[in-house]
Amino acid sequence: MPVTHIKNNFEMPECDGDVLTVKDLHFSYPDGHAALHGVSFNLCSGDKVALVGPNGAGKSTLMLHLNGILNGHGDIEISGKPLTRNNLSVIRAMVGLVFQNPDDQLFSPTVFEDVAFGPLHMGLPEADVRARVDAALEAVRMSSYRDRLSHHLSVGEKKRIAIATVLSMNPSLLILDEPSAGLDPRARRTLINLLRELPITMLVSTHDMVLVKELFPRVIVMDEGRVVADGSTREILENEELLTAHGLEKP
Amino acid sequence: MPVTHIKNNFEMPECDGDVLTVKDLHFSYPDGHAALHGVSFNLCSGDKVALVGPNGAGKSTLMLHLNGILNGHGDIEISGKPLTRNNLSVIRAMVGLVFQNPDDQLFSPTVFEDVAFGPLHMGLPEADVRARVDAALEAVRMSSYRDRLSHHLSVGEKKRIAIATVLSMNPSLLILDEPSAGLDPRARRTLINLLRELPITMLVSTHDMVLVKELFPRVIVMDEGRVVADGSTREILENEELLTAHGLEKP
Amino acid sequence: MHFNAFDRYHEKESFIHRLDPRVKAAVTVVFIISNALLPDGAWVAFGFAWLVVLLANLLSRLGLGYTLKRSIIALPFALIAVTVLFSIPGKPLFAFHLFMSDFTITDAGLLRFVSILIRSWLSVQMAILLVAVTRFPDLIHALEHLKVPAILTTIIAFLYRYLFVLTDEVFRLLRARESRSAAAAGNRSGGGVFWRARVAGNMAGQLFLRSYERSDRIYNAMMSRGYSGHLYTLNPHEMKPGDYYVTAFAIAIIFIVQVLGRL
Amino acid sequence: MHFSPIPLHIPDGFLSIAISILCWVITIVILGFAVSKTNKALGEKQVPLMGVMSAFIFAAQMINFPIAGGTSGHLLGGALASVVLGPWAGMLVMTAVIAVQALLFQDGGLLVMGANILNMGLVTAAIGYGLYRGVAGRSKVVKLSVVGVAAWLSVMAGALLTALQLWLSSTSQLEIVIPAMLGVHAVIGLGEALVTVAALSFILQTRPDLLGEDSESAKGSRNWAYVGGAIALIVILLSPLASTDPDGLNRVAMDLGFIQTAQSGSGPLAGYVVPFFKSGPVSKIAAGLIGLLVVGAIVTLIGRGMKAKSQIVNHKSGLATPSATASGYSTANQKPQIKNRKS
Ligand SMILES: Nc1ncnc2c1ncn2[C@@H]1O[C@H](COP(=O)(O)OP(=O)(O)OP(=O)(O)O)[C@@H](O)[C@H]1O
Ligand SMILES: Nc1ncnc2c1ncn2[C@@H]1O[C@H](COP(=O)(O)OP(=O)(O)OP(=O)(O)O)[C@@H](O)[C@H]1O
Ligand SMILES: [Mg+2]
Ligand SMILES: [Mg+2]
Repeated sequence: MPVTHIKNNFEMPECDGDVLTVKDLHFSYPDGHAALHGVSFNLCSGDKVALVGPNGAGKSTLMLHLNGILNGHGDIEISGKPLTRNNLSVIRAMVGLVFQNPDDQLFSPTVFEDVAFGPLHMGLPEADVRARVDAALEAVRMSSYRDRLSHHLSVGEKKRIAIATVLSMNPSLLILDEPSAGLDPRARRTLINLLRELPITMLVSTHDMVLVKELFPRVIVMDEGRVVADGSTREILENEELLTAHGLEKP
Repeated sequence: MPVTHIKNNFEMPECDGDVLTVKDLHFSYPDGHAALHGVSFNLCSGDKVALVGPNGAGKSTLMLHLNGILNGHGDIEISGKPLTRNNLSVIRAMVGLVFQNPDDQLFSPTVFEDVAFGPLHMGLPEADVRARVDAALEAVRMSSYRDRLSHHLSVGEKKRIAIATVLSMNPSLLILDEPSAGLDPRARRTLINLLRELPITMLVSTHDMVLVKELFPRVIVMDEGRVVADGSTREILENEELLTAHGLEKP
Repeated sequence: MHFNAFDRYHEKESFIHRLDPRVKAAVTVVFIISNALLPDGAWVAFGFAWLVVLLANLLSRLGLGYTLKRSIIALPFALIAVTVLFSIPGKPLFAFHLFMSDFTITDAGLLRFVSILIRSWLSVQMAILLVAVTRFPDLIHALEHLKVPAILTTIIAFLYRYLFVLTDEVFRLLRARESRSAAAAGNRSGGGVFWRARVAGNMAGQLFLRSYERSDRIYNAMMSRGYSGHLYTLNPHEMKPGDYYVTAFAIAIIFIVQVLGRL
Repeated sequence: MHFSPIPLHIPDGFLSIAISILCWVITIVILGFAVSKTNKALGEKQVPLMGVMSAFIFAAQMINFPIAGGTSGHLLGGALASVVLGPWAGMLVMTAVIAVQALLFQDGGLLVMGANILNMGLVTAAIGYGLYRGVAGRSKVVKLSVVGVAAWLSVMAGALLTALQLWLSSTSQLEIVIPAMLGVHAVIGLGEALVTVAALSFILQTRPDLLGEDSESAKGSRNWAYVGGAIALIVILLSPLASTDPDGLNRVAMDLGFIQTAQSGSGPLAGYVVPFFKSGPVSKIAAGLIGLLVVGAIVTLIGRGMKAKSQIVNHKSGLATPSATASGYSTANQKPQIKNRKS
């Protein structure tokens, strides 16, 4: 289907201490499917940015690049450090990636083991690991769930634990792939409040335009492997032409 | 959590030729959890009704009763036929149940085989089976997908094929459990248009209040295993007290 | 399918629940070995061993009959041992004629048959008790401590975690198939047996692909959190004095069972 | 809920201790190979892949299909697992499944788990993979039909082994248990074959890359074809022989020294294990020695218990000292407060 690539004429946020810089990122899957065609953008400390776009736009693919799980052509810098094969493990500690399905993220039998997985694999001493687990569970308000079995949790609870599993690594950038999918309104509300409170830079992909409007001052719109708009949420949500061209809807 | 059971004071739709009657349905899961406490309602030919309510309200449980996969106490009649163990398989041909996750519904390698499962199981002759498959695919606008592999379709496409798998059984009542979950706005729009066009009585459970507002003249609200409201969408969506009491949000 | 239908752990407060899982696993295995070592017809020892099981039930606060009620699962297999009733020479107790052959139950045969059943039944009860008082993740840790190769214990941990997710998927698949298994009035429904088998195979194939792709996503999630081929776990268990004492006590009891069996 | 309607999971009590231990030894040796081979072959992805695959086998065993008269067929999975994952990984996956079935659901005993793993996990994987490997590079139809035969034979081999183990334990009579087990499993194996073939053809159709030239399953050694073929041949030759001429097998077993006193009633091999308790002065001495050993073990355990008590006290005070908070990764702009927590 033809897609109008509207030129991006929204004001770009200014910033000095960049948390993330992506420059001209290209990527094709092994089967030849080109999923990213030159993606560039910046994130600044404290930014909360929504990443929207239709199915297949390349949002998840982009996110998998930000901590080096996929490896395209182009430059990625996290807090000034270029992402290379050598500092992969340092970068992975700085970028916390939360996947869409919490069942894929919570692979250990108990909540404690899952939240401890990241710190343990960073090689921290036991006491630190325990402290970080406690702090991360505290941050998502799930301290009392420490010794629960993961499969006994509801979707909303699993989601929050999934966020804790990366918070325990003290990331400087939090990346969430469709966090509100499959939640009922009540659980969704809890999640929104949680994300609002967390004092971390975050990039969140979503189809949930209400979430975008409520939570994010800035939106990046992707379609067909390109960034087609990047600017203030208020302006972008007003631009119906842009939205419909990229399969989006006003909330 | 305490739930206010607001008395149902909305006008009930009148009808003569009932497609579905549910009377005082009770059900507890084997582990003792009582999921339905006396559910009653009617559907008339041509009705399109939304079933809403918070997680755990019992919507899915109710739907599983309507073609006899679960077996509670109470009376269910489909087009005047009582649902009993003896006429179970005939009832199943009349009630088409589409589950939330299309991957559960599509278990054959090709689209054709999946859509043909129902008619084949009914023991129809081959020519009939082919005719029905073609008609069902036509109805969901997917005729050209006949020989594709289901596994490689997008979620929205899978959803439409899943609907075709029950349409091919010529049901007189279509029941959909959260059809719009996980779809992006474009696919959701396509689905809404499809559901609007299908000339079949349908009962659709959903958390998507925009969908409810756009598509369904009538809403049934469930909470804690009970029908707490049943009436015209316009009136129910106006009643903020009712909505918030049952964890719902105005679209 | 509800989430905890598979859990065998029975939440209760008791010192047996709090024992180190290694102790519980080891004692269970020793008890089962002891049963296997008891000679046929050691009624006193069998009785004493059952008292031990009952006592363990009581001490775990599960109620006297907890394991008894759940122990019938081993019964169907008893069929396989029925032949010893007739095959061991001894004093004939009872004879009958069936399918053109004569069968004679001997006293020695009966003795052996009943002994086999009792051994099995005692062992099953102890195994039931083990998982009723030990959370499965703890049991996996116990296996780690008991030197089961890490690759196996991690596979088992993953199996336990995804058992619930994948059986849910299976139940939803089966449910979807069931809801479309209809009949048209007057037609012979159901399809041929080969077709039905193929549908089941397709479902297994579908489940395989979904599981395979899930393992990719899990691998991504693990890598994002620093995994690079080696798994580290915290060792949450430590033998306390009571654990040693209970082990000693249990071994003494089992030794008494053995002595009783040979008097 | 009972999840394995197959009479292959032997519970505790039905095998003599000698047979149980013998099977454990064989199983552990084979698994040892499997562990070292998969560590080399699969790399870091092996853990999630094999973990989820074992959950898959467990779950797939619940997919049933009605055959006739209220009976239904379903998958066991040994052949399928080894064909898609390769032989060694397939064995480990089946081992995990059988272990969880025994540990969590008491489906099969603990002492006899070695036998159950051998019968249902190792032999099935060896035949399944071996025959499949034997036709590597042939057409899809050939592959699928061979897999079908292999799946059927794998079930038959498991049944045959089970029957032999039961007989050697004096739990069943050979001339009854062999035809009974093989008869029942001939039908069960048919279900296994049909479902395995259908599942595999589904995978070949939708993700042929998973079974292609670079897949794990293609990398198994050519020798598997001989191993699988040999086991298959044994099953094919031994089954009819054993069912028509059990006396012959009895005689062989006797010649090999397996059967001492079938009359004694406590099992042919039981004779090796506890003979000295029955009578004679040697037995008295042996019993006394064992008694001493047990008492020694108990005393040691109590001693360790006391030692552990003092250690725990030390350990606790050790934890209370401020521990290292150094981390090379604390680049975060905000840090959750790190509290020291007593363990
Ligand atoms: N493993 C893969 N191999 C080949 N192509 C892939 C793979 N994963 C994704 N793609 C393709 O790459 C494109 C981008 O996919 P991606 O998952 O990044 O989209 P998305 O924006 O996250 O969509 P959604 O909103 O559905 O999550 C799609 O066309 C998709 O089909
Ligand atoms: N198999 C089961 N065993 C026991 N309890 C169950 C089972 N399935 C569902 N329940 C419980 O029954 C209640 C009703 O569940 P149901 O799935 O019908 O809710 P729902 O309205 O469909 O919710 P959702 O919006 O999340 O789909 C819930 O409390 C749920 O926990
Ligand atoms: Mg995505
Ligand atoms: Mg539901």
